[in-house]
Amino acid sequence: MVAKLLDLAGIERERVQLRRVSAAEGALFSEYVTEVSQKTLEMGPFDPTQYMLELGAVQRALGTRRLRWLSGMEHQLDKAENVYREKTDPDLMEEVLSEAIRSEYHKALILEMLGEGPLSVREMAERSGMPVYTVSTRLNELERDGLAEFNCHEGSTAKFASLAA
Amino acid sequence: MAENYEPKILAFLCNWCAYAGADLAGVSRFQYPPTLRVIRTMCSGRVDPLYIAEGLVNGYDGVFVSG
Amino acid sequence: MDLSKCTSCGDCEAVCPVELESGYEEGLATRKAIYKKYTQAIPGTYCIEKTDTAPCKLACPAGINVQGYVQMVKVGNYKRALEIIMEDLPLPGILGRVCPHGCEDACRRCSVDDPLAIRDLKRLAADRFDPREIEIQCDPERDEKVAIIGSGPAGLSTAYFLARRGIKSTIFESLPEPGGMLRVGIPEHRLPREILNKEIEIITNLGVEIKTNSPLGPDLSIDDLKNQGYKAVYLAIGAHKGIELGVPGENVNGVRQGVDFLRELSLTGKTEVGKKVVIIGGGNVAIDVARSAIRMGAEEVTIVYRRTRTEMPAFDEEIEASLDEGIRINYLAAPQEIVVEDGRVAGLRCIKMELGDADSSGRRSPIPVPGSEFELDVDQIIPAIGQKPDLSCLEEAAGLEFSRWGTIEVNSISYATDYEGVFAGGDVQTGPWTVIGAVASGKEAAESIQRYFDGVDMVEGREPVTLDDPVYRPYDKEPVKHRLQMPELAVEKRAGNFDQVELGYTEEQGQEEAGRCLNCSYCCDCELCVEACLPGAVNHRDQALEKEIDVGAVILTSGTDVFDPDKLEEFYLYKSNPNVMTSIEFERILSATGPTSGHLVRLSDEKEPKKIAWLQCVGSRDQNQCDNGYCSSVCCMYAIKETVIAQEHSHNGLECSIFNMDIRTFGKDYERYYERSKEQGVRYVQARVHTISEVPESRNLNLHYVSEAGEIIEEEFDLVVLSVGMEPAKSAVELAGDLDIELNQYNFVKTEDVSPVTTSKPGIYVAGVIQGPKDIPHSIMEASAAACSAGSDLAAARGSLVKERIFPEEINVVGQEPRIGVFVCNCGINIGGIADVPSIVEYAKSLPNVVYTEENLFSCSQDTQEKMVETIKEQKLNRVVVAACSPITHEPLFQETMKDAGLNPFLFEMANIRNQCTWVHSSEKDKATEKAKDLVKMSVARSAFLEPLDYLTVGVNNPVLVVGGGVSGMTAALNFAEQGFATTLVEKGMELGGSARQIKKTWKGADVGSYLDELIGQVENHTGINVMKGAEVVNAKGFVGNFETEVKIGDLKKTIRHGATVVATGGQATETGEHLYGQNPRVTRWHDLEQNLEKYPDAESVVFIQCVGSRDESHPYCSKICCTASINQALEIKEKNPETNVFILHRDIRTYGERESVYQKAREKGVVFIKYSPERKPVVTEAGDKLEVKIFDPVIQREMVIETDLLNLATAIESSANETVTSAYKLPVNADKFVMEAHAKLRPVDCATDGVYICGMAHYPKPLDESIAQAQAAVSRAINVLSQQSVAVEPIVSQIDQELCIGCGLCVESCSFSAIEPEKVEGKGIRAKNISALCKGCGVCAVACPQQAITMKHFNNDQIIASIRAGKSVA
Amino acid sequence: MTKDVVGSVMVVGGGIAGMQSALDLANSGYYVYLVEESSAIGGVMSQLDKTFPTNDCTM
Repeated sequence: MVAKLLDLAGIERERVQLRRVSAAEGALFSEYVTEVSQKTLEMGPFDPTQYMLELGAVQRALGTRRLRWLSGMEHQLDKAENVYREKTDPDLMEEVLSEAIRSEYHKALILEMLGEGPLSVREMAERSGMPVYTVSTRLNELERDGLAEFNCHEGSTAKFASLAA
Repeated sequence: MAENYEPKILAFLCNWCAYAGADLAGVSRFQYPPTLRVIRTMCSGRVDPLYIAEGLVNGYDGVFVSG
Repeated sequence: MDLSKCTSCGDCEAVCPVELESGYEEGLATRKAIYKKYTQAIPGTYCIEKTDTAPCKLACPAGINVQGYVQMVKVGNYKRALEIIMEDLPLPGILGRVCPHGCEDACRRCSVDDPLAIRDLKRLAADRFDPREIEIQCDPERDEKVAIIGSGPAGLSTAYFLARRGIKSTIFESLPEPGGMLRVGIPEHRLPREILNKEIEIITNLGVEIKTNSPLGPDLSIDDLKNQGYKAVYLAIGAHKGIELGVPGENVNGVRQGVDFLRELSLTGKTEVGKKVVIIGGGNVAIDVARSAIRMGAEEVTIVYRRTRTEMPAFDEEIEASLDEGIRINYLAAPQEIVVEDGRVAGLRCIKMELGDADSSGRRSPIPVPGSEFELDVDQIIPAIGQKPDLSCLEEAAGLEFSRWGTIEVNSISYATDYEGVFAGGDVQTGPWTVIGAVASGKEAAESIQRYFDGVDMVEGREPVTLDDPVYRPYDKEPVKHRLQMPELAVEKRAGNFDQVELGYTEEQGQEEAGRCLNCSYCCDCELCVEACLPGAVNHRDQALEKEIDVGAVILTSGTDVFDPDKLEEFYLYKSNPNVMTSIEFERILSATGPTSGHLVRLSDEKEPKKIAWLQCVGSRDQNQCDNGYCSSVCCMYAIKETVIAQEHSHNGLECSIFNMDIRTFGKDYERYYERSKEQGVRYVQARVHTISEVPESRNLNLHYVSEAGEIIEEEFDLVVLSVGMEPAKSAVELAGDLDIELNQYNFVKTEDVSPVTTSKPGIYVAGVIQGPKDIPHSIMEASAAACSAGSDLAAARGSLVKERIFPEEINVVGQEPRIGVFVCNCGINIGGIADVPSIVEYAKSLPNVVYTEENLFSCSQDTQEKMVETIKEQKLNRVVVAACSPITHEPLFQETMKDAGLNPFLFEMANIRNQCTWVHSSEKDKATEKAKDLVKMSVARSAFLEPLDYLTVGVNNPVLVVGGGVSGMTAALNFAEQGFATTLVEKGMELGGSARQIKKTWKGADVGSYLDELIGQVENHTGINVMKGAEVVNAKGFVGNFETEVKIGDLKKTIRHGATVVATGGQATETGEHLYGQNPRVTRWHDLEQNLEKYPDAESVVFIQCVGSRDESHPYCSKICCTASINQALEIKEKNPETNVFILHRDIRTYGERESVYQKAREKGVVFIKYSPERKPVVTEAGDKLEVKIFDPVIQREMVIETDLLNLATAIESSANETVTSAYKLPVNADKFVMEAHAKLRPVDCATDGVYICGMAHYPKPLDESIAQAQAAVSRAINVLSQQSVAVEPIVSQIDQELCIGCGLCVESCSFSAIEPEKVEGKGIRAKNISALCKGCGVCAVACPQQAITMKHFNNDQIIASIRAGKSVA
Repeated sequence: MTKDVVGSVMVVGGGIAGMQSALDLANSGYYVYLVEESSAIGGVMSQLDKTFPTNDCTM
């Protein structure tokens, strides 16, 4: 999940590494650290200031109840069967998960941008690089959830503001 | 990249497995680059994705979770 | 070693010179004399291996620590070598050249090849480092003065040792130059003058004054000296007077005493030498004179000696050198008369001698041969047949006694003469003897003189101590390596000059020769470790002390020895070929801490093996090569494990083959392990290798064996691993002998089936492999069982001797501003040597909330701990951060210190700047320091958020519930009741006994019937046991210490409150549809056969089929007890009627351990064993009133049909139905429906849920004795909990904020310890609730909770976020 | 002879069996003397790399 979010935010996914090490594999641990350090070295220093917006969005998305619920369920649906002894089909699960992550990330990005003050759809699209269409659909979802609302008119364009904390 | 640039990696090590493995690497003097900043957790399961994001926000060059 | 001080930093090991074979590494690697058994050893401190004083040191009159300085020469530390030598000898260079080296004759290396060149190594040390620069500690100066007469070795050494005791002395030397015999007795080619002068300076540098040309005599008598204020006089005038031949014509011109000849030569540099010279005598003086004469230009030099070469007292190398230099030796000849012509010597008439029997000195006395006179024409005769002291200067001394050889009589220990205050030593007291002897007497005299001045008895406590049979390091494995030849001056270069003949070793030669030292007493007392140890933990004065302890019971768990294949060398080539190793050695190769640090390579050529063969049953199941008839039970399993792990270690493919008779994987999950190894390509060859031959240059190994199909095959392998079995430990057998404990036929401790851990001696119990070969889970079960038996004997005195540690009242710090104390540790040089500790301490001062910082050398040592407690109190700290090693090893230690200081132990945080920083970044010092600073900053940030946590205590009520009334259940109930715990025994059936009721006898012959009746009797009328028959567990709730179980009898429901539960629901044999079972009355299973035997008394043949339903898809496990049971039944049949033909069709006969003897007996009695493979199972058909069994016999490779009257099937054993019990206590069950234990290996009796214990066949099929052992073990494990009033639970548990929680239940799902349960909270519906007793603190639930309503104590969000932020903000 | 019972036990041998019985007894309220011949407890098991059937490390 974190990897997908990082992709969306445009941050190299290899920056986050997971490894399995047992208490007896001292040598293996040192090999992994050397390998991870080398990879991170090649990726060069990571300047958070460039990704302030995206990272804010990642954090906000990770806080949403929907993604946390899904990550909790993911473990359970993979392993256990449901009442009818059926196991969820992994690809379907993958699909649902990616879709949820993408939508939550976009919504979070919008709320991040609106954090600094009301913006119009086109402004948001330019700032975030998201297609205008995506911005407006996500915006409707936010309005439905009561997290954003129409704020005012500036000339002919409508501005929206965030209601989220 | 400047040569003296030293990446800083935030590491979450599980107390029973990876942390003990790191200790054993120490006891046997296996050398590895000094890039890690280790936080000990009772289990790798404890590492909330929020902490990983927190790490990146704070400017770490990488996050390493080992269970 | 002082264990409280040692911090196991390893600095001592680095400097220790003594390399020894490491027993732990099975001799594949070396370790030092000061060592830690293995890196993670507990106690984690170093120890020194030392035995009795080495023979060389005992042989040396001066008692020099020879092994010590030899080791120093080996490592090139010449300064230290000299310090060791000069502890007992002031003249190293001199003795390094002229010493008779008695030590070399005592050197144990003589029996390996030849002795060590000890003297030459001493010389090398003195040559490489100037002895004068060794600073000698002297005691504070005293005012007494001592006069020493004679500056020979005795005088010089007395002066040296007196000076060291602060007593100044003056030496009066009659000759113009000091040195005594060293000056005038030993020619320069053996002892160059500058060496002598240099080493005399050592003594004069200590303030000793030498007055030459001042002989004792009329104008200088002993009394004069006394009047001049000398409080003691030491006579060391030596023995300078030559003894006359006593032959006519002796005082004619041309006859000159040897010592006078040498004295004049040494003092003046020249002396009168004839053309043809004869020297009489065989000692060193004679040789010195001869070799000097040759150098002075004598044409012909002959030595006349009345005995033979072997009796010559001179050194061998000296005699060799003189022969090289052209000196002729005339043995068995003695002078009779000197031929005189005009007043000068013209010849010497001698007479031949022959040797009679030995005289008092042990040397054979020469007897003249009448009529054998012969004449030598010579112009100079030099007698050198011995010396004696010139006592002329001592005439008037009243109190001196003289012996008949003209030497001074002294007390042999104190060297005091009868003349008050006068002592004597050296040749004047012993007669002509060795230089080292004189030095030794000087050392003793100095001790006596000091005691004399202090008025202390001079003799007391100084008797020489003799070692009767000393224990030394064995040298059987020592390779032969002959002594290095001492480089010598070429013979032709020696003529005409007195250059030193022996040139001395070079450094490389010295180190190589010193490397030959056998280190007889292991540690060489060089005390380098003492200097290297900063905390001063090394103490060489530790003596073995014997303590007497009276105890209530004893448990023997001293284990076994591994079979040593050396005995079968000619077959296994174990010793000769490096690529044949034992399985223990192979384990070391695989271990990350082993000699190859885990890389799978051959020790012989560092190459990765491609093909490895394991040979099973080495030293087990073997009656002809060695008398170990039993099976060692574990070799099959560990061999399979080694193949699996080896494949993991090899990078480019590895072919493993196991040569075996039967693969015995009978334990729980062992069969699956075996099947999985087959999938990973491990090859199992059913064959016994009969010869092993070595392939020449590659040193691989060719195994010759006969395949199942019958061809002879020769296959090459890179490595052969011998799966060695276990043998009773010799030490254990002796111990059992002393305690008169009965042993069985194989020398393991004898126990009965019904009391598996009780020995023949009441009060002494046994557990583990000392009782017989077994695997680790079984050993652990027996260990707990033994604890239970011992515990039940001493139940009355439970808790009487246990000491409780009381801590001061805890200060409440809630709400206080954090006042953090940072203690940064050097850990000797482990941290301090790499990271810049002072700058870390400085940096720590700058961190927020830090009010106190301190740097320690060793934070974990006892004294620093006490200091920390004081500091915490003084500075009123409420948080403590220690930057040192790993919390895993040291957090509990520091938490104790916190409690001592009245602080809650959880207000403590460690920064691991050793194991995970300095130790692993030792080459990048500055980066390591920077990383250490970051780690400290993170710990400080986290510590600010730490909150005090109290240990949760949960009350324990101690009645106990046992489910299942079989032998296991009854044994458990009985043991609980005997220890005073109220027990409820719930049995589903209407009578007790379980599956044991079907068994009549165990394989050892124990009568099960009577044992069962007696047990049932005891259980039913025991007041402490409430037996509930026909009762079933329906439901249960609660946790360890507080269970509530609902039991249903008929329709009556009872709830029982108890603290622990033992599940003993047992197991039973399954029915089967195979082999006409159920369709033909002649086909029975298990013990039903006994009925059929009565029904068909005239049955002529019986067939047993094993593994019916076991080891296949339906039950992919081995039921463990069927082989032994079937063979037992077969033996009974054969006993009743030897003619009946009995066949056992099997897939592997698994009579493990001592059961092998039963298999042995069955074969002897003619029972036919046929192996079948799962693909070609036996087929059973009816033939009239008989049965026909078709089977393919792999040995003869043909189908066979057996006609039989009766057929018995060994069907699989399943766990008896216990779903209600397992679900009631939430006990996980494995794929085969057996109850899962907490850990297959280390906690085989505890269940995953705390407070519930498993025993008997419900855990896994097992024989009666193992069930009983496991039942006792369950009791012991339960009592661990029940004996406490309350159970302290780790406070690191989850904490649920019920406001945020919406009761979604995700956390309940995610918790694998079922430590969270939904709870009805009125007004809010279902909310999650944590059961802290079961919570392990892993924190998975906190992450799973969408509401982020759960946080973990001691690892909550703020603490972690704070650490993350702190780690980065440093630029 | 009814001597009062001494509430301590001596376990001879510090291998896996010795350690387990010592732990059990100590937790059940008895004073335990664990006597080991070599300089560290652990016995032969400490020399092994991994153990069957779980393959986890012996340390």
